Amino acid sequence: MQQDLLTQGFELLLYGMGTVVIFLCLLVLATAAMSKTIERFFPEATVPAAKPPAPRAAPAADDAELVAVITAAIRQHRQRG
Amino acid sequence: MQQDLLTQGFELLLYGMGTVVIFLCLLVLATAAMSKTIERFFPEATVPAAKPPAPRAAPAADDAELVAVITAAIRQHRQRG
Amino acid sequence: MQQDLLTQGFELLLYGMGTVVIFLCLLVLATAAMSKTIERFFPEATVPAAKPPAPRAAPAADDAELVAVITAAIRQHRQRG
Amino acid sequence: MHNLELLWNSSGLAQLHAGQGLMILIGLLLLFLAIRKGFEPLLLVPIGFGGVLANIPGAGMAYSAVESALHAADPATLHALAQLLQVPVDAGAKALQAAYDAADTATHLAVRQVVLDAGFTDGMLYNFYSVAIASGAAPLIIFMGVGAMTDFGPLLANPKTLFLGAAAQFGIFATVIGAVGLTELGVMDFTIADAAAIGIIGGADGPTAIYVSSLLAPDLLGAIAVAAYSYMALVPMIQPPIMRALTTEEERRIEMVQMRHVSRREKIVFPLVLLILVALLLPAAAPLLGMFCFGNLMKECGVVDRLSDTAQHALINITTIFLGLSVGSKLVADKFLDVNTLGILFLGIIAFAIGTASGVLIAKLMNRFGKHPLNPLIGSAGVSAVPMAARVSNKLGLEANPHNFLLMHAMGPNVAGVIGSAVAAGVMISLVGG
Amino acid sequence: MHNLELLWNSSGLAQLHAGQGLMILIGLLLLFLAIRKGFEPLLLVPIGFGGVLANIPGAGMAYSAVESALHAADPATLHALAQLLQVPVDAGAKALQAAYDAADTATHLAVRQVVLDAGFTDGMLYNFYSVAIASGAAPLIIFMGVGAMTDFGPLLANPKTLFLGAAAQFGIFATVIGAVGLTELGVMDFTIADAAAIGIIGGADGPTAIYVSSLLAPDLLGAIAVAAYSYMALVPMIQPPIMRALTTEEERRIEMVQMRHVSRREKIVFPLVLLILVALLLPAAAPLLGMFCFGNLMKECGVVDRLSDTAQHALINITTIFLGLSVGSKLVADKFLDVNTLGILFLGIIAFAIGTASGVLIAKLMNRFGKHPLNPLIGSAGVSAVPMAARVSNKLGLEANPHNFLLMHAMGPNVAGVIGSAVAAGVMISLVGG
Amino acid sequence: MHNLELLWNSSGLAQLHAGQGLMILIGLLLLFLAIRKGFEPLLLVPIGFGGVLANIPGAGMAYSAVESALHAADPATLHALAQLLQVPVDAGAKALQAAYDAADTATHLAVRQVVLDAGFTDGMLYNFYSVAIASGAAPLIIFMGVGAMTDFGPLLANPKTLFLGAAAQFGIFATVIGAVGLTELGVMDFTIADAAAIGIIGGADGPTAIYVSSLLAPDLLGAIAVAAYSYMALVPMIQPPIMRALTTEEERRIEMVQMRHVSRREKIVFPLVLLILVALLLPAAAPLLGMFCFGNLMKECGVVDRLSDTAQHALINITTIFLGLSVGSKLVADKFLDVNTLGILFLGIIAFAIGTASGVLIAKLMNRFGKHPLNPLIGSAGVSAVPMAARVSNKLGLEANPHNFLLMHAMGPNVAGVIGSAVAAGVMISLVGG
Ligand code: NA
Ligand code: NA
Ligand code: NA
Repeated sequence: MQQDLLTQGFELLLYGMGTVVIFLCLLVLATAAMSKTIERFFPEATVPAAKPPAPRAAPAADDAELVAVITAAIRQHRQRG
Repeated sequence: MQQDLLTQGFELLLYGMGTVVIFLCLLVLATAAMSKTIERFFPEATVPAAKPPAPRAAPAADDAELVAVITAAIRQHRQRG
Repeated sequence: MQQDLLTQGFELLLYGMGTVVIFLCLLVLATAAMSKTIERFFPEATVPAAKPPAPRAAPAADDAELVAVITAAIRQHRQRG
Repeated sequence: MHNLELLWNSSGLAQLHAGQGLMILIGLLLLFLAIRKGFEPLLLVPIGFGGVLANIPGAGMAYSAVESALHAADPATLHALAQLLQVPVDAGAKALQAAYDAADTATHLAVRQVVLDAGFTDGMLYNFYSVAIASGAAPLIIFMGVGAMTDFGPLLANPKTLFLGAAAQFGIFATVIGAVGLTELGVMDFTIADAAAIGIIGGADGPTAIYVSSLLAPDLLGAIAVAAYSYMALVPMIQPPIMRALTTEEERRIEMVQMRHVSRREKIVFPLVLLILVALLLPAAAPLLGMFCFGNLMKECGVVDRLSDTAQHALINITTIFLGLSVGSKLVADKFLDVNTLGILFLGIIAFAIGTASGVLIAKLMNRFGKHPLNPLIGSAGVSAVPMAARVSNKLGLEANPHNFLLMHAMGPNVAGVIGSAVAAGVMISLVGG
Repeated sequence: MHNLELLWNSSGLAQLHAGQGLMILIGLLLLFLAIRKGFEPLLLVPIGFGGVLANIPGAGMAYSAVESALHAADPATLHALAQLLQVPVDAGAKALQAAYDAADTATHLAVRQVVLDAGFTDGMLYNFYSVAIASGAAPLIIFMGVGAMTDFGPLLANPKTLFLGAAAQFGIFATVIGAVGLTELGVMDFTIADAAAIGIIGGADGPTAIYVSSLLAPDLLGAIAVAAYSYMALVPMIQPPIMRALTTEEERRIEMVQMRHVSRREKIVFPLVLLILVALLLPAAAPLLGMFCFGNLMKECGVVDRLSDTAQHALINITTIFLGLSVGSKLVADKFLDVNTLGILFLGIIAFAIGTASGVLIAKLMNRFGKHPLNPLIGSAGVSAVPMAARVSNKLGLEANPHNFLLMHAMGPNVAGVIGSAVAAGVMISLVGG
Repeated sequence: MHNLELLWNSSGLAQLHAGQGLMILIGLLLLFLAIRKGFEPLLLVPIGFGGVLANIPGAGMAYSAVESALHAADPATLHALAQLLQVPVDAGAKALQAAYDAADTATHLAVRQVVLDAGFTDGMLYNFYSVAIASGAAPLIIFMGVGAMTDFGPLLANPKTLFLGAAAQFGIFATVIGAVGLTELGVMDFTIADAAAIGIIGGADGPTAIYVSSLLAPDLLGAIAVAAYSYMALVPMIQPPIMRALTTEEERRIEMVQMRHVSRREKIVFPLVLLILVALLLPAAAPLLGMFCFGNLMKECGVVDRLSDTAQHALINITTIFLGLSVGSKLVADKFLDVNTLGILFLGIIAFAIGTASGVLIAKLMNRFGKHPLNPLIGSAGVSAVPMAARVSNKLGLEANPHNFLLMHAMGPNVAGVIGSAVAAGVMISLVGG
C-alpha cells in the first residue's frame, strides 16, 4: 500500500509534468500561429486611422444625436425663456 | 387537442392584448390625474426658492455643525501648536 | 407562570445590565492599558519621519521600479520612432 | 499506461460530440457579433462565453449532478436510478431523464442523494443558473437597475404615448398565434406555455424575456434570450424598412411640439401610481414592475443616492455577469440544437416586425385624431429596446427633416414599451403559468 | 368567459383584504416619512417599498411556498398537508399553520415537497428574507460596513465615555420589564424572548435590533425594525426635552477640555483588544462585534484600503437594499396588524426615553466625581443612533453656549453605545436564545 | 444564581482550550505580518481575522450545526445521532464525527434534521465557507477578476516564455513526491489527494491552491492557503539566494531585446485560443482557466468596460472579503493544530524553492540554444506570484546592470506561470479527484 502511494506520486509527477509541458508547447504553437494569422490577414489599420477603431460605428451616430439633442434642448430653453 | 391549442392561443391574444390596453389606458388616466393633482395642490416652489429644497432641513444644521467642528479643530490645533 | 415571566424579566435586567457594565469597565481598563503600553513602548515616530510610515518598505522599491519601467518604455519608444 | 488512458479519456478531444463543436462555434460567433459588430455586448459577451464553457466536452459545467450522472452513464448508478424512478433497467439515459423530469420533489431528492454519493457534483454554470435565474433573482435585480436608470420625464410630459407602448405589444401576442399555428401545422412542437414565452421576445426587453421563460419554458430559455438580445441589437436594421413602408415622407417630416416641464414630485409619485395600479389589477406582474418601480423611486426620490448609484453600477454589473453566464449554460448542445430553436429565431424576428408595425400604425391613427401633431416614427419605439428604438425613430426623423429631433419624444413610447411588455408578461404568467 | 373570470379572480382588487389595503397605506406613509421628512431614508425607503410589495393581494411575494399553499386553500393540498401534520382534515389553514410551525424539520421537508409538487413557489421577498436575514448575514455585513466607517478616535481619547455607552443601555432592560409587565397585566402577549427583542429597540442600532429579533422573535421583526429606524430618525425630537429637563442651564454650558491626539497604532490595536475581550467574556456577541471590529480593522490598518472601501460602499449598499426589502416582507398584514405591534411601538419610544435619561444622569454623576469637567449633554449620545444623537448633544450645547462644540466629545459615548448595545444583544442571546 | 452560572459557563474563559488560545495567537500573528510587514494583506488580514473568530470558544462560528452538536455533547442529541449513524451509544464525539464523515447523503440529511430540531445552527463562518468555497464560486470569481487585471501583452510578444511558466511547475510535482515520501517514511500521514493539494502551493497562486484543496483536501485547506499566501509574500526573500546561486554575474547582466508591439486583436483572440485548447485537452482545468480567460476577454474586448471594471473592483473585493474569512474558518484549532500542518509549511517552501530553481535552470538552457539573448533571472518569475516574482527578477537584474530593465520581460513567464499552475491543477483534479 505504501509502495503504491510512492508509485502514485511518481505517476502524478510523470503525467502531470508531461501534460503541463505538452499543453504549454501546444499553446506556444497556437499563439504563434494566431499572431502570424492576425498580422498577415487581419492587420490593424495604420495608427492614425486606428485611433477611432472601425468596429464602433455607433459612437459617431451617437455624437450626431447628442449634438442634435443638445441643440434641440437649447432651442427649447430659449423659446421658453 | 391541437384545435384546443390554437383556441388557447387566440384566447391568450384576446385577453392578453385586452389587459395590456386596458391597463395602459388606466395608467394614462391615473398619470394625468396625478399630474393635475400635483400641479394644482402641491406645486413645486418657484425656482429661486426651490434650489435648496424645503424638506431637507438637516443640511443647514449640518453645515452649521461642520463650521463649528472645523472652528473647534482649528482652535485646538492652534492651542497645541 | 406569569409570575415566572416577571421574574425572568428582572433576572434579565440584573444579569444583562450587570454584564454590560462589567464588560465596558473591563474595556475601559484594557483600552487605557493598551494606550499606555503603545505610548510608552511603541510610540509612533516623530511627525516628519512618520509621514512615509516605516512598515511600508515596498513603495520605495516600487517607485524605483516604476521609474525604471517608464525609462525603459521611453527608450523603446524613441528607438522605434 | 492506465493513467495515460485516463488522461486521454478525460481530454476534450476524446469526448467531443459534433453538436458540442457546433455550439462552441456558435458561442464564438456570438462573441464575434458582440465584440466586432457591437451587438448588445454587455449581455452577448457573457452569454457567448458561457455558451462555449457549457459545451466543453467532459467538463459538465452546465449540468446538474443528476445530468452529469446520466451523461457519464456509469452502469451501477444508472441501475440505482432506474429503480428509484421505476423505469426498466435497460431504458437508457433519455428515458431516465424523462422519468426524472416527471417525478415529484421527494423522488428528485432521493435521486440527488444517490448521484452525490456516487461522486457527481453540480457544474459551476449550473450553480450560477440556480442562484441567478431559477430563483428569479437576477432578472428582477437587473430590472431594478434599469428602473434606476430610466427617466419617465418624457412619458409624464405626454402620457398618451403609453398607448404606443401598448400597441407595440401586439407583436407579442401575434407571435403566440404563430407559435401555436406552427405547432398545429406539425412544423414545430410547442406547448401554450412555450408559445407564450416565445412571444415575449417581441417585448424587446431582455430581463422580461428571461424572467418569463425561466417560469414558463426553462428549456427554451437559451434560444429565447439569444433571440431577444440579438434582435434588440438588430433593431437599427429591422425597424427602418418597416417604418418607411408604413409612413409617407410627409408624415415623417412632422415636427412635434416641445414637451412641458415635468416636476420632480410627479417623477417621485409616478412609480408609486404605477405600483398601486399593478397591485390592484395584475399581481402576476408585481415582481417585475415592482422592482422596476423600486429602482425608479430610488433614483427620483433623491434621498437614497448611494443605493440608487449601487443599483445602477456595482449591483447591475455583477448581476449581468452571472445572468449572462447562466443564460449561456442553456446553450448546451443537447438542449439548443433542436428544430425548435430555429422556430424561435424565426418567430422572434416576426414578433419584432409586427410590434414595430403596430406601433407605427397606431401612431398614425393617433396623429389623425389627436390635438397635437404626432410623428408616426415614434410609434416604433413602443417595442422598447431602450434606447435603440428611440434612436432609430430620431434618425429617420432627421433624415426626413434635419430640424426634427424626435429622440425625447420617442423616449415616451420607449419606456412605455417596457411597462407594456411587463404587463404582457404578467398576463402570460397568470393565464398560462398557473 | 373562463379566462376573463380567471383574470378577474387573479386581479388584486378581487383579492384585496382590508388589512392589505391598510398595510399598503402604512408602506406609503413610511415612504412619505423617508422621502419628505428625511426619516432614515436609506432603510425606510426599501422597508416601506417592501411593505407595499408584501401586501399586494394575490402576489404572495412575502410568502414561502407553504404559506402560499395555506392561503390559496386548495382543498386537495390542504387535505394532504393535514395528513402530514396529523391535524383534522377540516381544521382550516390557521390550525395547519400552527401545526407546521410546531413540527420538526423532517415534517417541514415533507410538507414542502407536497406544496412544491402542487405548483406553489417561494415569493421573491421570502427568498430575499431567507438569504439576507434568516441566515443572519445581512445585519452582520452591515455591521462590518458600519465598523469600517467608525472612528474610535474620540472614544480612545477619553475611554471613560464608555461608561455613558453602558448607562444608556438601561433603556433596553427597562423595556424588557415593561414588556413582561404589560404581558402580566394581560394587555399584551409577549414571551421573554419577545421582550428581549423588543428591548433591543432601545439600543438605537438598526442592524443589532434586526439581528436579535431574527434570532429571538422573527414574527415581530417587522415591527421592531420599523420602530427602531423610526425612533432613530426621531432622535432630534425625542431627546431634547428629556435632556433639558434633567440638566441645568449651567451644566449645559460646561466646556470640555480638548481631546488628546490618538495615534494610528492605538486605533489599529483597539478593535483587536475589543475582539479579545468579547472572545473571552461573551462569545454570543462575537458575530456582531467580530464583524464590527473586522470592518474597523480594515479601515484603520491602512493596507487593505480597497477592501475597506468596498465594505463602506458597494457591499453595504447592496446589503442595505436587500435587508430593507426583506424587513418590508415582515410588514405583511396578517403578521403586522396585531395589538402587539402597537405595544412594540409604545415600548420602543419608552426605551429611547429611558436610555437617554440614564445616559444624561450618569453623565451628571461622572461630572460631579471626575477630574475633568464633563458636559452631561453628551450622556444622551450613549444610546448610539450614530451620528444623530451626537449631533443633538452638540446642538443643545451650542444653544446654551455658542462656543461649546460637543460633537467630537459626544462621538465617544455615541460609538460606545454601539458596543454597549451589541454586548446587551449578546447577553440576551445567551440567556434567552439558548 | 442559575443565570450567573449560565453566563459564566457561556463565557469564553470558561470554555477556552489551550489549542484555541494558541490559534488566536496565530491569527494575531498573521494580522501582524499582514499589517506591519505587508505580507499579502488583502488575503492575510481577512484570513487572520477569520482565524481568530473561528477559535472564539463557545461561539462555534466555524462549525456546522452538526459539528456544534458534537462539541456541545448534549447526551440526548448524541444518543439520537449514535442511533442514526449506527455507532455504539458510548462511542464519543470523535467516533460519531468519523461515522458522519463516512455516511451517505441521506444519513447526513437525517442527522442534520435531528441537530436542527435540537436547536443547533450553522455558524456564520461555516455559512460563508459553504457559499464561497465549498461551492467553488469564490476562487473562480477571484480568478475572473485576476484575468481582468492581467495583461498578456508581454507573453504574446515572446510566447516562448511560456516554457518558463511550464518549467517552474516542476516545484509542484516534486513536492507531491516529497509529501508521499514523508508519508512512506511514517513522518506524516497524507493521501495522494492530500499530496496533490499540497503540491499546488508551489504554483504560487492563491485562488488555484484554494480551489484545488477545496476539491481534494478540504481539511488541509487552511494550512495550504496560509502557506501559499505567506510564501507568496516571502518571494522577495526566498527567491534571490536561489537565483544568485544558479546564475553567473555575466548571465544576470544580459540585456534582452526590446519587445515587439502586440496588437489589440491578438490580445482579444488569445484568451479564446487558450480556452479552446483547454476545452480540447484538459476539461478539468476549464472552470479555472475558463473564468480567467473570461475576465481577460472582458478586459481586452473593449466593449464591456463596465463589467470588466466591476470584475476588477467591487466583485473581486467583495469575494476577497468572504474568501478570506472562509479560509480563516479552517484555522479552527482541532483541524489546524496537527503535525500535518508543519509538514505542509515545510513542503510549501520546498515547492517554492524547487519551482524557482527549475525556472532559472530552463531559462539558462533556453538562453544557450535560443536566437535572442535571454536573461535567466526571468526564469524564476515562472512560479507566478504575480507581480512579485517579476519584480524580484527586475531587481536582481538592476543590481547586476543598472540599465537592465527586466520587469516587462519577466511578466511573460509570470503570467505563463498562472496558466501553468492552473493546468497542473487540472491534471491533479482529473487524475486524483475522479
Ligand atoms: Na416592450
Ligand atoms: Na446602542
Ligand atoms: Na504558478
